[in-house]
Amino acid sequence: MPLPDKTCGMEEAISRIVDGATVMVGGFGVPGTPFSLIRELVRQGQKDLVIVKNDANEVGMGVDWLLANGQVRKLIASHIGLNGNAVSMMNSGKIEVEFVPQGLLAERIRAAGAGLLGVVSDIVLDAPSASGKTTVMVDGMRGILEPAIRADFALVHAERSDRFGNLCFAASARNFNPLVCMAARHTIVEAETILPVGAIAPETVHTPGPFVDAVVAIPELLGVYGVVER
Amino acid sequence: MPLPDKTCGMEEAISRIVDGATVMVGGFGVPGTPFSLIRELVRQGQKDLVIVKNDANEVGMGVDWLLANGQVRKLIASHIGLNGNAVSMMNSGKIEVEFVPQGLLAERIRAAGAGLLGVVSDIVLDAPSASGKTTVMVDGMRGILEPAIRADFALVHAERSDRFGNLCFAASARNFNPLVCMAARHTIVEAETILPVGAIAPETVHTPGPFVDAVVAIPELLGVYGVVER
Amino acid sequence: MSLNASERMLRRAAREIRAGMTVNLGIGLPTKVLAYVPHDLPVCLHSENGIAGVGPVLDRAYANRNLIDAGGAYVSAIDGTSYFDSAVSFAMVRGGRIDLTLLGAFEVSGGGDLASWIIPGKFTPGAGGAIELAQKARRVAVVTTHVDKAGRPKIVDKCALPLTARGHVARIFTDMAVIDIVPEGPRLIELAEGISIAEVEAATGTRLLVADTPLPTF
Amino acid sequence: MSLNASERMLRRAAREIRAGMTVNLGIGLPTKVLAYVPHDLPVCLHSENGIAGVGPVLDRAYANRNLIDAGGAYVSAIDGTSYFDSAVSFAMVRGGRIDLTLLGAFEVSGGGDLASWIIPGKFTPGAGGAIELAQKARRVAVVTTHVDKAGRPKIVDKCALPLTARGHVARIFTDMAVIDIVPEGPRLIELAEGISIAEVEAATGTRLLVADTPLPTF
Repeated sequence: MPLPDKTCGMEEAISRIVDGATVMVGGFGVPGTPFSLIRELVRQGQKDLVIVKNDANEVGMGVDWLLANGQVRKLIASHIGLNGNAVSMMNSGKIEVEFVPQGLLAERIRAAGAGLLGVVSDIVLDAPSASGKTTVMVDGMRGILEPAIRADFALVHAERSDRFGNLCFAASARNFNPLVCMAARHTIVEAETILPVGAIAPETVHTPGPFVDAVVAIPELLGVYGVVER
Repeated sequence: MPLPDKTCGMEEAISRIVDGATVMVGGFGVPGTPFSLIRELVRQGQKDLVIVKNDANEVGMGVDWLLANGQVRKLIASHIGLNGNAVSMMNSGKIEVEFVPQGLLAERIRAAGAGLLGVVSDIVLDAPSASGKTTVMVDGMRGILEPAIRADFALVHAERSDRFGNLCFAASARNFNPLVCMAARHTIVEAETILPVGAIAPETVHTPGPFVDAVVAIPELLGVYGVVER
Repeated sequence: MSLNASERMLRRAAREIRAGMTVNLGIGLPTKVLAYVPHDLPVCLHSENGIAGVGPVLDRAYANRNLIDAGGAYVSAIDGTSYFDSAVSFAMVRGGRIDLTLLGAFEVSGGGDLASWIIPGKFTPGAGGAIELAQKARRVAVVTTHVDKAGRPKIVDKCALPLTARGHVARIFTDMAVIDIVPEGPRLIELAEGISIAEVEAATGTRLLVADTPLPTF
Repeated sequence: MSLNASERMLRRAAREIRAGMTVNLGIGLPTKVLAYVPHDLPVCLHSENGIAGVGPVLDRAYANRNLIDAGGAYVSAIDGTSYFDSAVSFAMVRGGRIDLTLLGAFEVSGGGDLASWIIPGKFTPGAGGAIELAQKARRVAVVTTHVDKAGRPKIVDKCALPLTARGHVARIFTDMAVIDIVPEGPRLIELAEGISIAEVEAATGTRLLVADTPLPTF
């Protein structure tokens, strides 16, 4: 039996996203950020989105396009220090921002992907947002209950995908991408190269196809994917 | 800066294991079971071990050698149906067996590896052993607290390792190996091939070197590693 | 169970597998369903130990010592196969990425309860992966003989054995019938050729809902 | 801080990095320590976004667009580098596989508390990975100027800012001194060349333990 073909047009894939959806976005800084999918989401203009991403990219890039276009109601992130716009919008109340330490963000996203309700950690966040957390005892140790972070959609950038959605990520562009693939109800992948099924060696697959719903070709590798000049 | 060299003699590596230790063992059936490390552990004869492994192998193989040699006090496993000796020893009270559903076993081992106290799942085990579990509410859903399963040592079989301990596993021999690598305080790997550092492409590493403490060469690939004739 | 009846059950169960699905087949009868799935149907088979895109079982002479499925069969890779660790494999299961699982059963209740993993005092091998599959696959169907070797019904009012999953079975395929579990109870929806409703009712340990209209056969 | 004093601080801090360690270096001064580590010392550098075996920073002209460290620098691969996802990366951190982290600081207390991630109302970029590193690395050392730009002590009795980690700092390297956090409090263990104990005490916002015997200099 052949494996299913999940290739899909960019416009159709993004059109599945509805107003008010929670959308997870891969990437840490530039590497692994699905700029082309985000650009299409800006073009289509879905509103009131909750965006879950490690960072808010930089001004004039990626998540910042969504912020500038007024499409984001809330941002769940670990660090937005490289995007002054995002910090300003947070401070002026234009967007809500929930900060989660980076590894806990990764783990809470993964927990959703693993069908768990949450994880118990002993990482203490010294911030007002941490005061409402539930504590539990596990084997005589006090831990903090960290709920899974789920999403309706995930937007992912892969270096290579086969038509079934087996994914390979380049270098540090892997980061949150395999995790958001798992955690969303519907995962949309943009790939720099789309290969026939069978072209990726089974041992070298980073994200297995069953976690992927749509594979979209990138029409052109925009300049924003390149090395950032500062 | 070069990466550290973790190659180590078989006898020395296993001699670090002390009586009463909790030892996690990779493998699902034959693939990925570190038979050579287990054989050395049998030769050295450490006692009162708690073994954590998906299964008990089959009679005359791997974990069964430890059982037959009276080295095991307790076995934490998901399924021991292919080893009649293990079932008999359990029924006659010669060993204690704790059953954990397979995916929860994997997840609780991984939780230890991720430095978590535990995870919260909604998988219900209809067995007397499940009655003592703590339930917690997460985002309005009732979940069951599943504590992390930690170990003092992990025994791992890799197809390839470089001298730093970057590991690659063959096909379905991956199974629990990457998880036990993470969860033990001290991880000992037997590798079919030990390569110079730099011989494994960075994107293709399954278990990164920092999770590994000792890399041991296999003197010969015993027959037990082969296809099982039934 | 005649060979013919068994074959028809498997062929009927195979129609449960649809294009695009990721499917996990339990050991025993469910695995045998595979022979009746069209060869060109795009489907991804999952194995709990960490394989997506499981290929055909190989003869021992051609087997890869490192490639078995969760039942211990020496399987093969196909175009697009991937391997992953057991935590990722069950993330797929619990995370809702298994569209369908076909499982065997000791008992199934009219409410969709499944008992398949333990017979206290007799068969106590451990849970393996069945519990998570039965509780978390998006759709759970059972493939089983209608009665056990002693002729006792396997579809019962209430399971006597410890449960694998409570209320998750959506459909039961047997050598006599196809039964859907609906909110009102177990509903007889198809009959094996040559089997009457009365015969099914006599071989079933719980009261079946039966439509007034004629039932399709398989 | 004179260039010379800064260099000596970095050179001294570099001696904290020993053969065989897996090490994570925070952005800023800690990263600069690297220039003073012997080139042949076997050490594995970790970056939070998912790299073990981080290689040298590259000039933009030679940069790989897909290879940055957690500080956004374009780094390189070396023999034995591996890449992994962010959950695995922090499994390494929380699971105790980072032997040492060197971190910057806004404030460090005599009890080993560290404040480094937020200045309420002024600097609120989010926690990033610092909190988990500071709470979970096997050994945490701080590299910082002894006083801030306004000349105020950074080593204090009690941190005024929200904490990154409570009581986890084991050692502080500054341009004036090396201070160990021991159960009895902060202990002055080394002096920068040309700096007196009295000068260190005057620049420190908490009482230091000082041995009667002469202190080594660096």
